[in-house]
Amino acid sequence: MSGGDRIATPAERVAAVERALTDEGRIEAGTLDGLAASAEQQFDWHNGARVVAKAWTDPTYKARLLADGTKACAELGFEGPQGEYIVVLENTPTLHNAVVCTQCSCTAWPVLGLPPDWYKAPAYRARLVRAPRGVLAEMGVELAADVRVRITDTTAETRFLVLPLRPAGTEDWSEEALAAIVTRESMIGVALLTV
Amino acid sequence: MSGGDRIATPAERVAAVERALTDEGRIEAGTLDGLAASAEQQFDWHNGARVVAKAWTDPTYKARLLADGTKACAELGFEGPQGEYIVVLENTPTLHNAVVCTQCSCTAWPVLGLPPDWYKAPAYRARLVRAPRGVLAEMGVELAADVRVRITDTTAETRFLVLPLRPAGTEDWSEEALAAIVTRESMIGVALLTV
Amino acid sequence: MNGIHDLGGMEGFGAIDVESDEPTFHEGWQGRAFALNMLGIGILRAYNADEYRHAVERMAPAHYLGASYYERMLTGATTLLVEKGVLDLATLESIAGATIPLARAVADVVEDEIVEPAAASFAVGDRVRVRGVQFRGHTRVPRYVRGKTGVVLHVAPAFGHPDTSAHGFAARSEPTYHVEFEATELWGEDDLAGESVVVDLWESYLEAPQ
Amino acid sequence: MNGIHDLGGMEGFGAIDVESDEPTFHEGWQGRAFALNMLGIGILRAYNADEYRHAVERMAPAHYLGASYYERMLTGATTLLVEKGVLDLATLESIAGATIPLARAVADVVEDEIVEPAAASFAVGDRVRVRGVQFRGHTRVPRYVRGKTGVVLHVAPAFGHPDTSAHGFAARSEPTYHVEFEATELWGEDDLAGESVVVDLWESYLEAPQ
Repeated sequence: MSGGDRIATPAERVAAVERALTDEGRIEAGTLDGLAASAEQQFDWHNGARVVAKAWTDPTYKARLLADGTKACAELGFEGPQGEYIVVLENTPTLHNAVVCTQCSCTAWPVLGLPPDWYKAPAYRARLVRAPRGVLAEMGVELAADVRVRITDTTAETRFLVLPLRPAGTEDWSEEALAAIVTRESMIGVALLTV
Repeated sequence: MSGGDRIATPAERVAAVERALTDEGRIEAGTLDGLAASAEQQFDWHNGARVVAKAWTDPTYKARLLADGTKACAELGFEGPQGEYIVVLENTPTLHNAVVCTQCSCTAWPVLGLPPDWYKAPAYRARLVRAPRGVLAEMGVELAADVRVRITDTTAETRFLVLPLRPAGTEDWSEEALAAIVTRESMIGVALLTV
Repeated sequence: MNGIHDLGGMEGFGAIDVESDEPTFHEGWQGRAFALNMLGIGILRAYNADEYRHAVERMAPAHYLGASYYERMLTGATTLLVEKGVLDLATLESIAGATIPLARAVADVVEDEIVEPAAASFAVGDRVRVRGVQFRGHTRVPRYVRGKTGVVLHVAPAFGHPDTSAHGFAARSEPTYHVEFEATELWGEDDLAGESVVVDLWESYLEAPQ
Repeated sequence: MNGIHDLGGMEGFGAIDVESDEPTFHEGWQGRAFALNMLGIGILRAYNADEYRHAVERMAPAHYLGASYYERMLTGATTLLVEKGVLDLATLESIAGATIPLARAVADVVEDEIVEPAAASFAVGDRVRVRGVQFRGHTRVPRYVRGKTGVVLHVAPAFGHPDTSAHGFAARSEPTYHVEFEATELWGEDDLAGESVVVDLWESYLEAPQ
């Protein structure tokens, strides 16, 4: 190799690729930063929180969401890459869902945002399917023994959103107030919501 | 940790352990080098070459070797750790054996010596069981299609020695001359012998 | 391939560390690495998403485990831009003044090794078994469900078959099935009763149980 | 445990590089690392060989793959000398003036998780199936033969059962069986006909096929 013994840092590697693509006229200066900024704006887990809050407060929307997640998310403007086919997994008092991607780190970007580091780390990808209830308990999700635990591994093109249980004590809350208490972790299924 | 951010090199780690054991009176200076030197002398693959050459030239020894490898190796003085139960795998014109340890790197030390680096590396441990004939061909062992290939994975306490095919053209060779052409690789099954 | 990426069920990785209020990107280069891959797939159209996933899987295993997600993404994207002739490795290393590690070459798989399209279709409630065949190239059958039997929960629309798409073989599409496996079936431990794992599998990965 | 050490059948590791006329030790510290482990097992009797293997398996996976054999041996031995109270990690790091990486802690396995001693014995020529149960601690059942069926080639004498021995549970011994599996059974590929893999398995790892 012409680069000598030292391994370039990831930052140096991106810079070299960007420079070479710019030199060859494939991109313009700022192209990559521009794409990164729009991705950061477009793929936001607060979108998912709005979907959840609407489903909690509007039974007909909830029915549409469970019947066709893709279309119901698009109703609110949440669509695009990694959101071409969204299935919503409803948590109930007797069934708890959580989502993982053991093979890479597939996630429903339009509603969950780009996935957080813990979701992409080997520990989560390896362990959740091996000991579903145990790993969830370790992460703070303590479930009664009669609650069934179902882990969904994102191995094909469907992307999943967990519809968490609406916490008790929020019966008269507005949709906006509800959206503010929904966390990304609850929509992946590794946290329970309380108020 | 009290050691700061830098990771000690393996050499530094051994030195620290040796120093601590010496300080506490568990060992004397030179104990580890002494053990290493005697291991290097005791565990020598040339011992296996002597076993093979004797089996090629002495049919009754060969029969004893195949019936009880441990005892037949001990007859020549080759015994000790990782040689408590040795089974000899005879290569024939229709069966080729090769040995691996996928889980760690178990080897019949008294007759094969401490294992070489390639035997202990992930590539060999991972690949041989997945594509026996293909990996052997890649390593230079080209076998006719009608030769059965049998890989033995050293997963328990039995240790294996491959008895290679005696090369054509050595019919009148002495046991000593034969021992000199036996290679460690041939006794693991990843090389064929020719003269 | 039985690659290092196929982590489901592996043990020894330690605790799961959740960072609260995590930013999308922790460092500027991570956003640019993400953008580079979007560019390579969506704008330059130099490679597809299945080729991308396979390029990441082809990283040397120790490199894969030691790298962050965005370093893996960067390595996959850079590898493919070089393999497809868009960029030249020597030029990149000359710019960086250092070595740029790429993923390993694609295995010499041939189209015949891809299992034929499925003869059978399945419906919600059907019991199905994951076929035992193991493709040496890109595939989306996790090791931990091979040979295991489960029940179809949902039938998704046809999507491009990744084993063919990642290797440039004749394109084909198949429905995928969300198949629920009891954890006791997967791991043989009775105390996992009441726990299950759903895996999303292309039709030709499945067969009717005997 | 389904650990990183269980490499059989994994792909993506590249070429096998055979060095000709390789020395026993390439560097002085390697011989001393080997000697340290001999000392720990055979002279200090601080731990046994099964505990040693498990300590190596408990290394962080990225460390395991990045380390040479003798660094793995050194890490296993040092971890056990510290865990058994023979040495103190802070003292070692103070001597070294740097961090000394150890393996991860043993999983909190309990004796009940060990499968009961086998009810059945087998003879040469018998067909046997590897049980599907997966122990989270040390075990010597490779992942790639779980649930697979083979034929007994040889019955070896009783040896200590590693799953119990590595965790300090009540000692027991069982014969081990050299079981031959057709490669087609293991990997589902027809073109592997005429190739087989023999795995040496303790009796309680096996059952009679249904």
